Parts: sequence; C-alpha cells; structure tokens
Amino acid sequence: MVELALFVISAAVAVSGAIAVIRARNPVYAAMGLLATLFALAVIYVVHLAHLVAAVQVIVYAGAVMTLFLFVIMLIGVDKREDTTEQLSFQRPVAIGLVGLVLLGGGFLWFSGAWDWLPLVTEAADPQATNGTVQAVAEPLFTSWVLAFEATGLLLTIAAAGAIALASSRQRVPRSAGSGGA
Amino acid sequence: MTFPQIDWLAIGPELVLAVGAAAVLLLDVTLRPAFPRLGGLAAMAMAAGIGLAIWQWMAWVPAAGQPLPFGGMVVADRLASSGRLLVLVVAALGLATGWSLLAAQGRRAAEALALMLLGTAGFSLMVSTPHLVMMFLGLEIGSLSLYLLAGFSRRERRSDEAAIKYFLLGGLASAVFIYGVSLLFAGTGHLDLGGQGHLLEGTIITTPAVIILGLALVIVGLSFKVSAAPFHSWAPDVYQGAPAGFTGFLAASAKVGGFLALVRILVTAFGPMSADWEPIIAVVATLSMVIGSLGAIVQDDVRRLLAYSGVAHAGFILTGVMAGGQEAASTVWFYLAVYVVQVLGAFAVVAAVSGPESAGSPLSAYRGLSRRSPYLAATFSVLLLGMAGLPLTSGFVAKFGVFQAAWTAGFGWLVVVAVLTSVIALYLYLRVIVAMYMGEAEEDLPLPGTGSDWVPGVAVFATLLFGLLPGPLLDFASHASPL
Amino acid sequence: MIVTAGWYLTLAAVLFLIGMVGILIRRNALIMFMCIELMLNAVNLTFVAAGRALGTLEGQVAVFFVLVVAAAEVVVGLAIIVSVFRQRHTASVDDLAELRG
Amino acid sequence: MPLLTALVVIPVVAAVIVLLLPRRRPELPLPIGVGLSVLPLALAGYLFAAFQGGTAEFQFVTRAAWYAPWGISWYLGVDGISLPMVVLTALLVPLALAASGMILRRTREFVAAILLLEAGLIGAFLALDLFMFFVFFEAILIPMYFIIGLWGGERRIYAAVKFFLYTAFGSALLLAGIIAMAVIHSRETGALSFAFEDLAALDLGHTTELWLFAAFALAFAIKVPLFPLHTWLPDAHVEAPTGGSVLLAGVLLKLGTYGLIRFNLGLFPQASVDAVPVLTVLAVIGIVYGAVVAIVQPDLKKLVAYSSVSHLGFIVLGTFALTSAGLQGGVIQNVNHGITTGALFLLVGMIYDRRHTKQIADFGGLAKVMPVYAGFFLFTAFASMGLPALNGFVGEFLVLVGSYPAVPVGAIVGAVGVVLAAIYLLWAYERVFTGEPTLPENKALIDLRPREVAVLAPLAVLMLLLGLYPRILLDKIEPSTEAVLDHIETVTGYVAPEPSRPEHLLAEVSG
Amino acid sequence: MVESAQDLIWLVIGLPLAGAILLHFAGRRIGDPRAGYLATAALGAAFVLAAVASVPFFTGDGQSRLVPLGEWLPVLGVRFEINWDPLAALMTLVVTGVGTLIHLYAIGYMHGDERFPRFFCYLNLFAASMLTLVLAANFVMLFAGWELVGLCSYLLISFWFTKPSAAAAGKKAFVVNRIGDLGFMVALMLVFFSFHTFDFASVFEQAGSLLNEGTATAIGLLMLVGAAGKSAQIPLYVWLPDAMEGPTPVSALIHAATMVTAGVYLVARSGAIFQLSPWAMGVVAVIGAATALWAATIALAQTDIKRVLAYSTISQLGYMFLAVGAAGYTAGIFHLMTHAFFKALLFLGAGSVIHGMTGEQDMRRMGGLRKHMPVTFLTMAIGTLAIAGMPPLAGFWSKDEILAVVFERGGLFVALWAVGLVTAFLTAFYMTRQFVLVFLGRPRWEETGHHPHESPRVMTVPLMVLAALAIFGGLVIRLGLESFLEPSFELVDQAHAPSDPLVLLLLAGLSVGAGLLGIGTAAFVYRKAPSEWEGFERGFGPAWGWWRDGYRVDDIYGAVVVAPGLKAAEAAAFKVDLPVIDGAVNSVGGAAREFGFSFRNLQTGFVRNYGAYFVAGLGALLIWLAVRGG
Repeated sequence: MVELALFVISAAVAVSGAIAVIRARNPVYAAMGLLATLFALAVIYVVHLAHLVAAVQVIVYAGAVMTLFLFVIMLIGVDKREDTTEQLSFQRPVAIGLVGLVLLGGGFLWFSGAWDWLPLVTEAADPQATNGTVQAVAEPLFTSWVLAFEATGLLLTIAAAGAIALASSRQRVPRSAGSGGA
Repeated sequence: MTFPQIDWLAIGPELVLAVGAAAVLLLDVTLRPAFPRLGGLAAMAMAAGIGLAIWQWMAWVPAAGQPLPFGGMVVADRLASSGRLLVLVVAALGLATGWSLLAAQGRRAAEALALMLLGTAGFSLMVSTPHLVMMFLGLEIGSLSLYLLAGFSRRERRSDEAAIKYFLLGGLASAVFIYGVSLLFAGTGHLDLGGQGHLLEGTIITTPAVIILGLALVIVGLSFKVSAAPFHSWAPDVYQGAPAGFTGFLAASAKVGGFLALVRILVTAFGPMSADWEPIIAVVATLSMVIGSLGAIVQDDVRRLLAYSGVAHAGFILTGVMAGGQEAASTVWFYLAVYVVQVLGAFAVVAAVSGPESAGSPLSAYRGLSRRSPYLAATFSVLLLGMAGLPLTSGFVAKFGVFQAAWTAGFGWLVVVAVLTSVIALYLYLRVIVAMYMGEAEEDLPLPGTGSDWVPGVAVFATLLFGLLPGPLLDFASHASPL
Repeated sequence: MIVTAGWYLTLAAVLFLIGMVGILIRRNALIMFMCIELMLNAVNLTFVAAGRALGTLEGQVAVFFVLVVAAAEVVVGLAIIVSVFRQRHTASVDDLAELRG
Repeated sequence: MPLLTALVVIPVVAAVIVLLLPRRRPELPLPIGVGLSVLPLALAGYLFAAFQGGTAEFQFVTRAAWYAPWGISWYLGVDGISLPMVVLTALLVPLALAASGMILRRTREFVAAILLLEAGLIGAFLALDLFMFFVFFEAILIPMYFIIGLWGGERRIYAAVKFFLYTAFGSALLLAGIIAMAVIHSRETGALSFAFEDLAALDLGHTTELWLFAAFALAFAIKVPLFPLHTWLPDAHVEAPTGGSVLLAGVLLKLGTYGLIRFNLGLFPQASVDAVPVLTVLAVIGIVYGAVVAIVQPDLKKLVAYSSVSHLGFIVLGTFALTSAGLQGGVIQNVNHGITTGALFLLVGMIYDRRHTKQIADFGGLAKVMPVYAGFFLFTAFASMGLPALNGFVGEFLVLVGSYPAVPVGAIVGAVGVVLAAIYLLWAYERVFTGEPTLPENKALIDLRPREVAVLAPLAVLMLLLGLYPRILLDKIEPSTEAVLDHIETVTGYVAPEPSRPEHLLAEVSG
Repeated sequence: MVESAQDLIWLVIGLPLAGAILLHFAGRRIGDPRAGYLATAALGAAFVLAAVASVPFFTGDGQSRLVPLGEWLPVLGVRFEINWDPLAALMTLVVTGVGTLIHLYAIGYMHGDERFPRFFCYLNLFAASMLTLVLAANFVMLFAGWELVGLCSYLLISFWFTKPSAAAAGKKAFVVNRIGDLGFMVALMLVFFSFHTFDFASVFEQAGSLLNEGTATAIGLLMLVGAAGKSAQIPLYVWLPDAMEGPTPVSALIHAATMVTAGVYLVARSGAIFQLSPWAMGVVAVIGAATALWAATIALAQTDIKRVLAYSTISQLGYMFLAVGAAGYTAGIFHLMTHAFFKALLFLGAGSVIHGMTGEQDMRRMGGLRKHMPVTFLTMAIGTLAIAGMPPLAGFWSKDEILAVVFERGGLFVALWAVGLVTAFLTAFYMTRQFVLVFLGRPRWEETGHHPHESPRVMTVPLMVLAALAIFGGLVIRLGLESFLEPSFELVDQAHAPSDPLVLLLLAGLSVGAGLLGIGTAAFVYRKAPSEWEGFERGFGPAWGWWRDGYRVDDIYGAVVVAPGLKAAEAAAFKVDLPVIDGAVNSVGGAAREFGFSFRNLQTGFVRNYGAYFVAGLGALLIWLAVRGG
C-alpha cells in the first residue's frame, strides 16, 4: 500500500511537472516543472532501492543540470514570456495527433504482448538483488562497465571543448550583444 | 568480484585517438604551436589508429566463444576492426578536407581537432561494441562532436541554425534510441548483444511485443543518424548550413557508425527475429530511396542535393542489410567504404568551390566549373557518377553487391525499386555535371580553394580502382563479419 | 493492489510521450531541450523499474551513463543555444528557418 | 594480350594518349585519334579474316576471373552474331573521327570520348559474361552523354539527359534481371555465375522466364528503339555532333537488336516464342510509324533518325520471326543499317558543317553546286531504301521473306515501310538537291573535299559489296543464327513455319 | 562459237555495266560525243553477242541454258544466274537492238548537254539493269533488275533535275513503281513460302502440284500489282505521262520500248502460275483492256507531242496485258516487240521534231513541218500507220493477232475484244491527229521565231532503221515467233487465234476498218484551220476537257491519297509523336519533379515540422507493427 501511495503521489507530481514543462509560458516555470518531475522520479528510485541513482539524480540533475538551465534562462532573458499561440499551421494538432499515433501503436503492441509478462516477473524478483547501494552499483561500474566509464571521459571532454569553442567563437564578433562567456 | 579482461590493444585505435585529442588540447594551452603542427599531430593519431585497426584485423581471427575484452564492452571481431578502419579513413580524409578550415580557426583549431578525434573515437567505439549502452555512449560521443562541428563556423549565421536543428532532432533521436534500448532491456534482461541470438536467449517472455517495440525504436534512432527516410529531414538543412570543410566528415562518419551498429544489432542479436525487422527495414529502405531520389532532383543547392542523395544511399545500404547474416555485414561494409570515400571527395570539391567555411553551395556556382577548374570538375563528375552507380566505378560494384545480396535473400521487389530509383537519382547527378560542363559561368570568379585538392583525386582513384578491380576490397569486406 | 513494474513502465512511457509532445509544440529551444531531458528521465525510470523486475543491477548502472550523456548534452546544447541567442537574440526555433527547401 | 582483350583495351589506351596531348596543340588530337583508331580496325580486320566460318562456337575466347565469389569473369568471345558488329564498330570509329573536323572546342576530350565509346561498344559485343556485358552496356552511356551534351546543338542538354535517363531506365531493369538470373543459378547449382552459357542452361520456369524476358526486352527495346519507346532517338540524333550521330545510329542502337538476339533468344527460348506476337507487332508498327513520321520531318537529321526507327523495326521483325532467313536478315541488317545510316549522318554532317543548318527548307538545288555530294547522298539513300544490289535490300528482303511464314501480316505491312522509305528519302532529296539553287548561301557551297570523299567512299564500297556479295558476312553469320534457332527448337520444340525447312512445312500440312 | 557466246552471255549485262562504270568515273574525261559512242558500242557489242548466242533458237535446236554466276542469298537459295531461253533471248535482242539505236540517236539529241557523259552512263546502266531483269533465272534477280530499272528510270526522268517538274516526275515514277513493287514483293514472299525456292525452273514446274487456286490467284494478283506499276496500267499508270519530263531518248527507250514492257514480260514469264487461276488471268485481261481504252481517250485530247505518245504507250501496254490475260502470251510478246519498234520510232521522231523546234513540244504551235524535216516526216508517217494497224506494217500483225486471240476465247472476252476494237479506232484517230497537226497544214510557229531544221544523221539513221523494222518487222516475226518461243511456253496452255481463215479475215478486216476510220476522221478534221478543229473538239463538251486533263486522275489521287496521307503523316508526327508519345515520356519526368517539389515544400525549415515528420514516421511504423500483429 505504501508503494501504491508513493507511486500515485510521485507519478502525479512527475506528470504534473512534465505537463508544466510543456505548458508553462515562462521558461523558469518550465524549469521548475522539470525539477518537480526529477524529484518525483528520485522518490520512485528510492522505492526501487536504487539509492545511489536517486542521490545522483538529485545532486547531478536537480542540482547541477537544472542550475545550468536556470543560468541560461537568466542569460537569455528571464522576463521573456513566450507567446504560446502557435504560428506554424496545424503544428499543434498534428503533433498531438502524431504522438497519439505513437501512443496507439506502442500501446497496442504493449498490451497485446507484454501484459502477461509483467506480474510474473514482479513475483519472481528478489528485492535484495537490486539493492542499489553505492558498493553494489560501483562493483559492476568499475569492473565489467569500466570501459564505458572511461568512455564518459571522452564525452565530457567533448562537452568541455565544444563549449569552450562555441563560447570563444563570439568573442570577436562585434554584433554580439551578450557579454561574457558561459 | 570478477575483473574484466583488460586488453589495451582491443581499444588501441580509440586510445590513440583519445591520447591524440588530449595532446592537442594540452599542447594548445601550453606550447601554442602553429596549426599545421597540431593538425599533423591529429593526423599522426589517425594514422596510428589506422595502423592499429589493420593490425587488429590481421590479429583477430574470428572465433566465437572467446571471452570478450573489457567484460564484453568491445568485441574483437573483424566487423569491428574493419569498421574502425573505415571510421578512421573517414576521419583522415575529413581532416584533410577540413584542413584549411581548421587552419583558419586560429585558436579554436585545437578544439575542432579534438572534436574530430574524439568524435572519431566515439564512432569507433560504436562500431566495435556489442553492448547497447556502450553503443549509445559511442553514438553520443560522435553525435555531440558532430553537432558542435556543424555549428563551428564563426562567420555563417546558418551554421548556428544547422547546429541547433541537428542538436534538437539528434537529441530526440538519441532519446528514442536509448528508450528502445531500455525496452529491450526490459524485455530480455540483457544489454549486451553477444553472439548470434544471445540477447534473446535469456528472455523469459513468451511474446516479444516489448522487444519488437524496443527494436523498432532502436532502428528508428539509428535510421535518424544515417539519415534514412522518413527520419532524414535534418540532413539537407544541416549539410547546407554546416561549414563545407566539415560536412563530408559529418555526413560520412554518422553513416558509418549508424549502419555498422545497425548491422551488428540486427545480424547478431536479432538474426532469429529477421522476420520481424525485415519489413521495417524494407519499408524504410523503400522510402529512403524514393524520397531521397525524388527530393534530390529539384534541389538548387549542391549540398542539399548531396544530402538527399545520401538519403537515397541510405536506402540502398538498407537494401543490403536485408540480406541478413554475414552477407549483410560485408555488403554494407563494402558499400559504406565506397560511398564514404566518394562523399568525402565530393565535399572536398564543394569546399574548394564554395569556400571551406561557407554555408550553402548554390548550383549556379558550379556553372562552367569545367573551365575554371578542369580538375575539380572532372573529379567531381567521376565521384558523382560513382555515387550514381555507373559501371566502371566502385559505386556500381557496391550497388551490384547490395542488390545481388538482397535478391539472394529473396527481396527481388526491393531490388527492382532500388534500380528504378537509382535511375531517378541519376538525373540529379547529371544536373550537376550539366552545370559544370555545359553551363556558362556568370562570372569567372577565382575559386576559393582549400589546398586539399588531392582529396578528390584520391577519392577518384579509389572509385576507379575499386570499380575496375574490386576483388581485393571485396575479399577484405567478406571478412567483415560480426562474431 | 500491487504496484507492478508495468505501472512504472507505463509512467515512463507517459513521461516520454509528454516530452515528445513538448518538442513538437514548444518553440523555445530551451524548453524543447528540457523536453529531451524529460524523455531521458523516462528512459532512466524504465531502466530502474525493469532492472528491479528482472532482479538485476544492470539497469541502475545503465542509468548512470544515461545521466552522464544527459549532462554532456546539456553542456553542448546550452552552449549552442547561447551561441544562437547571442547572434540572433532569440531562443525561438521558429525564427531559425533560413535553411529550407 | 589476347586479341579480343586487345580490341577493348587499345581504344582505351588510345584515349589516354589523346588526353595526354598538349593542350596548346589543338590540331593534333583528331589526326592522331584517327591514326590510333585504325589499330583496332586492323585488329578487327584480322579477326574477321581469322574467324572460322562454319561453326557456331565462340571463338578467340578469353576468360579470367574478375571476382570469383560472385562468379564474374572477364569473358570475351566472338561468334557470327557479334563478329559483324565488332568489325562495323571498328570501321565506323575512324570515319566518325575523320568527319569531326568541325569539332574545335575540347578536341582532345571529344576524340577520347569517341575512343572510349568504341571500347565500350566492342566490349559489349564481345562480352560473354552478363555482368561484363552490363558494365559495357551502361558505361557506353557516359561518353555518349558527353558527346551529345558537350558538342551537340541547341538543345543538347535536354537531349543528352533524356538519352541518358531513358536508356538507363531500361538498363536498370536489365541489371535486376541479370542479378535475378545469377541468383537463380546459385540456387540451382550453389554458386553465382554470370557466364552466358551457364545462364542459358538454367531451367527458369515459365513465369520467371517471362518476367526476365520482359526485363531484358524492355532494356533492349529502348535501345533499339522499338515503338513506342523511340522518342529519345530523334532528340539525341538532332543534337549530337556528326561523329556522335554516326556511332549512335550506326552501332549504339545495334546493342539493342544484338541484345535481343543474343540474350533474349539465347536465354529465354520459351518466352521468346511466347513474345513473338507482341514484339513483331511493335516492330511492324515501328516500321510504318517511323517511316510515316519521317516523311514530314523538317529537319534532315530528324528524318534520318525516324528512318532508323523504321529500319530497326525490320531487324526486330526478322529476329522474332524465329526463322533462319529472318534472323540472318536481322543480323546482316544490323550491319547494313550501320553503314547506310552512318553514311547518311556523315552526309548530313558535311552539309551542316558548311551551312550550319539541317532544315530541309534551307536548301534546294544542291545537286548543281555539289554534284559529288548529291551523288553520294542519292547512292546512300537508295541503299537505305533497299534497292537491290545495294546492302539494304539484302537485309530487308531476308527479313521480309523470312518473317512471312511466321507473321504473314507483319511481313506484308512491313513491306509497306519499303515504299514509305522511297517517299521520305526521295522527297527529301528532291527538296534539298533538285531545282535551281535559289539562296545565295547555297550557290556558294563547295563540293566535297577529298578528305570527305575518302570518308564516304569506303562506306559506299561496302554498300555495294554487301549488296552483291553478302555471303562474305552471311557465311559467318549463318552457323550462329542456326545455333540460336536450334537452341530454341530443342528447348521449346517450337519451329517457325519455316520455308527453308520444307520438311516442317510439309509435316505441318499433313499433320 | 555459239557455245562460247552462251558461256559469255553474262557479258550481255557486263558490257553495258562496264560502260556505265567507266563513264561514271571517267566520263568527263572521255567527253562529248565520245562517251556516247562508247556507250553505244558497249550495247551494240552486247547485241551482237546476244544475236550470236541466240542462233540455236532460230534454227530450232536450241536448248535453254542456265549460266550460274555466283551465290547471292544462300539461305534463300538465291544465286546470280542467267536463264538463256528463247523468251529471254528475244527480250535481250529487243533491248539491246532498239537500245543501241536509241543510244546512237541520243548522241545527237544530247549533244551539247553539259552532263552528256553522265547521261550515257545512266543509259548504259539502264540497259544492264533491264538485261538483268530479262536474263534472270529466278524471281529475286528479276526483282533486282526490276528495281534497278526503276532506279535508272528515276535518274533519267529527273536528268534535268534543275527543272522542279522533272525532279518531281522522277520521284513520282519511282514511288508509284514502289507501290507496285510492294505487291510484287508480297508475291515473292508467297512464292518462297509455297515453293521454298525462287528459281523459275522449279517454281514453274511445281506450280501445278504445289499451288492451290487461292494461292495462285493471290500470287497472280500481287504480281499484277507490280506489273501494273512498272507497265503503267490502271490504277498505277499516272507516273508515265509525267515521265515525259525526261529527255526524249529516255522516253523512247525506257518508257516506250523496254522498261514498261517488263510487266508484260513478268506475266508472260509467270504464265505457269497465272494459268492456275482463271480469275487472276481475267483480271489481267480486264485491266489491260480498260487501260487500253482509258488511256486512248486521254490521248485524244493531248496537245503535247510527247504526252500523246505517253498515253498511247499506256494504251498499247493495255493491249499487251489484254493479250497475256487472255493467255495469248506469244501475241503479247509479239506486240511488245512491234510496239518497241514503232513506239521507239515515234518517240525518236517526236524527239527529232522537238530538237528541230528547239524544245517546243506543243503541237498547236507546230504544223507544216513536212518540208523542213523530210526524213522525220517520212519515218513518223510509217510509225503512225504502223501503230494504227495498217497492213502490212508491224502494228497490224501484232494487234490483229491479239484481237483474234481474245475473240477466240469467247464469252466475256468478246466484250474485251470490242473494247480493243474501239481502242484501235481511237489509236488511229489520235495518232493521225498528231501527225497532221505536226507535219501537215499551215505552220503555226512562225511568230514564235523557231527555225525548224532536220536533225543530224546520227539521229535520222536510227529513225530509218526503226522505220524499216516497223515496216517489215511484223511480218517477219509473225512467221517465226510461235515456234521460236515454243520452248519458253511449253509449260503453259496458250490461247490461239481462230483457225477458221474466214473468221480471221473478218476480224482483220474489222480492225483495219476501225483503223482506217480513225485515220480518215482525224485527217478530215485536222487538215482544216485551227479554229475549225478547235470547234470540233469543243463539240465534245466537257468530255474533251476531262480527256485533256486525263480525267483529273492526278488531282483525284492528290485529294484522295496524297493529301490525306500527308495529313496523316503530319498528324502522326506532330499530333501523336511529339505530344502523346514523347509527352508521356516527359510527363514521367515531370511527375518525378512534381514529387520532388512536394518534398521540397515539406522541408519548411522549421525544426518542429521535422520533429513532427520524425514522430509521424515512428507512429506509422508502430501502428503498422501493431496491425500486423506484434
């Protein structure tokens, strides 16, 4: 029952947050909505005993990433309220229709085949086997996944080098109105 | 705790590239050498990578059952080594094509070089891993570098536009891909493809609906990367907006990475499920060939035209994927090898004609090129005819291989569609040739030039050599099988 | 009533689709980008939930990498967005339609 | 180097040599090109002399694996069907080059393109590996495309692109068909093969055979061109420079008829028999239609182009009559049409060089100012309309008499084409050459120069020679055509009601 | 000597051919008039050779011989081969004999023409072709000669090609002949289909056993189409009057004496086939009779001296067709020969007149030439009487023979005989009209400034020789022809003249009477002043106008065949080929471009649209996967 309550609450928060992201006129509100979703998911991770993941979710995502988002929002003008009237003809109904299509197709596939599988597995799973403590997660991370772990280094280097390159690119562009670099 | 087998040579090329990138970045902030030295360093890294890839190819006798290095994060098979080789050749030619563009970037050259090296390492990992998350990482490493390179120009507004379009749509596609991976994980409990059918062995579900859903999403994500229709719409805009010097690299490396990963997934893990994915691939291939060919014939910009042609080529390559099994891997590899060289050569011409940092290459600028630069016009013509798949060029051999493999696998109708669309596509290549040879230049402007004029020459040489005597390369390709 | 993995997976799917809708209907590049983050979070939820259902930690490990990718994407994406904004003073992708046809 | 390989390679080498000539000496490429193109002619002459008549076997066979896993080999051979075409090609190229003195821009490239075209054509006629055949068949398009597109007339780009795309469309299906056959071979025997005799031995099954036949036939019908697939031809001819037109009409179109004989009849006997009604009807329509349309053409080249549609209809009619006489007539008509129409295009080119117009209305009374030219034109025109003692008669007569037993109505209607040929050629001659020259430009025209006479004379001699002594070719053709018919007979049991095999006729009458 | 002459019989073709080749390449150097003498000598030598070689046939112990020359079309069993039999020999003698005379005449007639050597080149080539035709031992070789004489006819009619009418006439002759040849060609297909050979010997021998009546009728009628083209019979005669545009010796040689008789020769040669089909024979006879009458009426009203002769030729050819159609092969050949003599004579005489009048051809501007051109006058008088059938001149014998043979057949043929008789009257009338208008009466040319003069010897000598032949030839030939030709016609049943001498005499009397009536009427009318005979002509009302305009057949053909044909061709070229067939091809390309543009329009540049396409593709894929049942 606890899990059900937690699920309902956090699911409600997550979905509301997500809807806020796509509905809010002000980007700051959208960011707040995303933050809410992230926290709600962190709660669910805890329910799943994915402790480390939950922690990282809060620290990295809610902490670092969202800060970066807010920073950029501030940079490009927090006061700018987006005009949410659609300018592209049919874009909005078409978008919803198309996603509905995906939903329909995916859902049909989902329910047609997999429904009988999910409860079965839930019964079989051993909760302790997936207790995501730091140690438990670290072991595969640094043994069988070590190469992937190393590869993230490449990813971050790219991100850093790319950001620097793009930032420096505008230093000598006189038309640039913004000041300073990211 | 089981420690994975550490085999540095198994990731030798990536290692060299990463070290090269690091060296470039560090040297840039410490010694601040002139560009040619940095570029030379990058070139050396790539050359070393090529050497290592060849060494891997020779050293790895394909054998199933051996423990994979790094706990199954990379695989020591010849699809991997020959795929790496291809990625590295693309990188080397891309570096050569972008040389003058890089040289003009001043301080930013080091970052650009690092992006190229790291992106190459990413695609290199992508083609040589049997692990889906690792594949995703490789894909993202490569893709991020491509997003950045697309927007690298400081002069061209449209470069930014290309970058942001590429980035947003690419992000969407990546999300779809990894969501598909997560569904496959949910369905099978595995993230590594392993050998033939391994992924599906442990599955405990009776109906594979989730797997099909996941597989469809994975295919869609990769289709985006290789610009297969209907997931191609980014390609024309990005090719047009990106700096000319990088466009070839951008176009070619994504295709190599995407297709070889796709082949690995479909052939090794999902070979037993071919009845499920074959229709998907067939539909995407048909759409790609039709839309790519028809869309290209009305383009007025050479780069958009090449982008659409790339869409059509994606369709042809997917036709080869239909062959399934070993045959799919080797025909796709051969096609890619042939095609990417031509694409890089073609974009080297584009860079030389339009300027390496330009965004957009209107067809009108090619009018009378045969008089302004007979060499560029002639090489471009050969490359275009090669892409069109006319005999005596490697493009024909590649198409032939793909068609024959697909027909052998029982997809004659797809081959018929393919040959017919290739006739339509012929028209677009002819349009460019017409402009170059039969049009009069409005004004005889001197060509911007890039100093990389040898790249199209090399591409032409390869195109004709492997068109006339494809035997060795076909033999080489025939070994490119996944474990 | 037992909360099965299916519930979580469904929640993830809903979030994923909301993100997809957002990309299509919002024209602020930043918000579109947030939608991508939303979709990646849906992926993470799927990994975790499926991992628990399957009794393996692999799902949680995978989440790490998705997270890292998301972070790197954020850095790159925001850099591009800022770069565009500096030049054009807009974050609306609808204003970026010079490349067409 | 084997003889046949040399025949293919030498023109390529010659093309490279020409391309390497110094740019500042624009007067060099043409004479050197002509000189170099005599080499293949000499080889072809030797080939002709050394060719053993009386056998249907492929001779001078040379074979080397090109890519063994795909079963593709460099596989050349010559028989009575391809021999005349090879000789014709080797003959027309020097003449086409020699008549191209008006090509002043990019002469090197022009000469090289013609030489490459020669290599492709000879290769296509000699190839016994279907892959190789396709390679040559398709590769020919490239030099021809440039010849039309770079050195052509007003609408050259339109014509060149249309030519390229139209014929490429046909060959696309041909490629699919070839691949399908190789795959079927691999299913039956376990290995891919593209060799002609391997594929001919396949048991395809009726439906498959019909489909493959259709794919091959469409490709070749476009090339021929068979009505109603002919519209690329007038455009291409009108725009092409003289040398290009000569080779286009003289040899390139023959790839279509050659392909029909060699591959459609050789590989798909049953389907060929089934397709007789369709193809003969189209051929006959083409004969009459091409001739009728030719009558009212205001442009000389277009007139000759449509006359080609008509004449090639005869070849297809003869081929698909599936009788000895018809098939021999078809093969020899290939050569005849190459010679006469080649000569006609040379002639039109010579007058175009002088007047820069091909419109019939711009001429009149030329026979008075250019009697030698008029003589050659009239001679060629009569050869073209099938006057006995000249070559055109031999082919057309064999075709008509040969096809009568199989398709009587076709033969009779086809004979109408002979009448129409007289109308369009003589009417054109009347308007161009007779009367008093009225326009001042026409009064000042100079008659043929010795060089031009030297170009035309060999063709005129051949028209006469082949008209009076066709055995020089027929003796070499006959065993091969008989072998084709025998093959059809063994596979399908079909025998056309063949007058020269009276026993069948009598059997049919009595049975 | 005779044997070797027969072995060398190919030289009969070879000599004139060699002459033609020599004159073609060296004519200019040989020059005028030596080129003419050379050509005449070549043909004369051929005549001598032929005469020597045919001696055995005269003596009655001659064997027909086949002289093979070489293979031509092996798959059809066709060889170059000469069939030396009496019929061929006779034709050869006519062609070479009359031909030589006309060659000789032409030396004078063409003197001064700048293309003099070329003219003789063509004449020699014609002779060679005609000899190929008559000496052929198989149908294909005959057809080759048949076509080649058509070629020469074309070349010679349009010899003065700078005159547009001459060029057009040449083309018309060739094309109309080709239409006939179409029939001939189909006949050949049928022959080969039926016999598996083209050789005369085997075809005719097996005709009775291998041909049923239907096939024989088909072959016969198709051959008739060819013969009607070459021999200017209804409905294909229209080219012959126009052919008078050619130089007069050409008209004499080709369009009177030799080439036009090829059709008669063909029917006579193929008698073995024709006789299997009474129907085909009947058609031949009817066509012949109709043509004879039809052309004779037209000839009545002509004012051009040569056109009278042209229509007269058509009419006389009709006689010959009537004869062979009635199975009177010998009679037909007989008339062919005598006609060759007197018609050549008449044409040459007319040419002499034209020559003397420096090109004038309108009889209304002649008259009274008797004094100025005595030799021509005399010889023309003989010719006129001959053609009018006055005994004992040549025309009488052959015409009488034909009428007798036809009459003897009875039934329908009696009607044809009547037609022949009427024609005989008309012939006598228009020929006398011509003769009177030209030579008698008052000169009507003085105001035009002509100075008529007699032609040179080289022209008058042939006239005299031909006149002699026209006088004596008939009787001489009459005596020996039947037995001479016997071997050639041994396979056919010939019709013969009535054996009752009384009937014969009566018939002869009737035909002579008809001739006399014609001569008398014409002489009576045209001796008068022009105003009076013009009134006589007007008295016929519109009929005379129709005759003068040749029943406007050219106009009718133009309106019914040529104009619609041209219109159809234009429609095919500009209303079908360009817009429909080519239009369809181009519209495929256009459709592809349209598709391309629609894709371009989808590529809006808005990234969110692109996202929508992506999602659309994904959605469609998933729906499809779901529908096909996961």
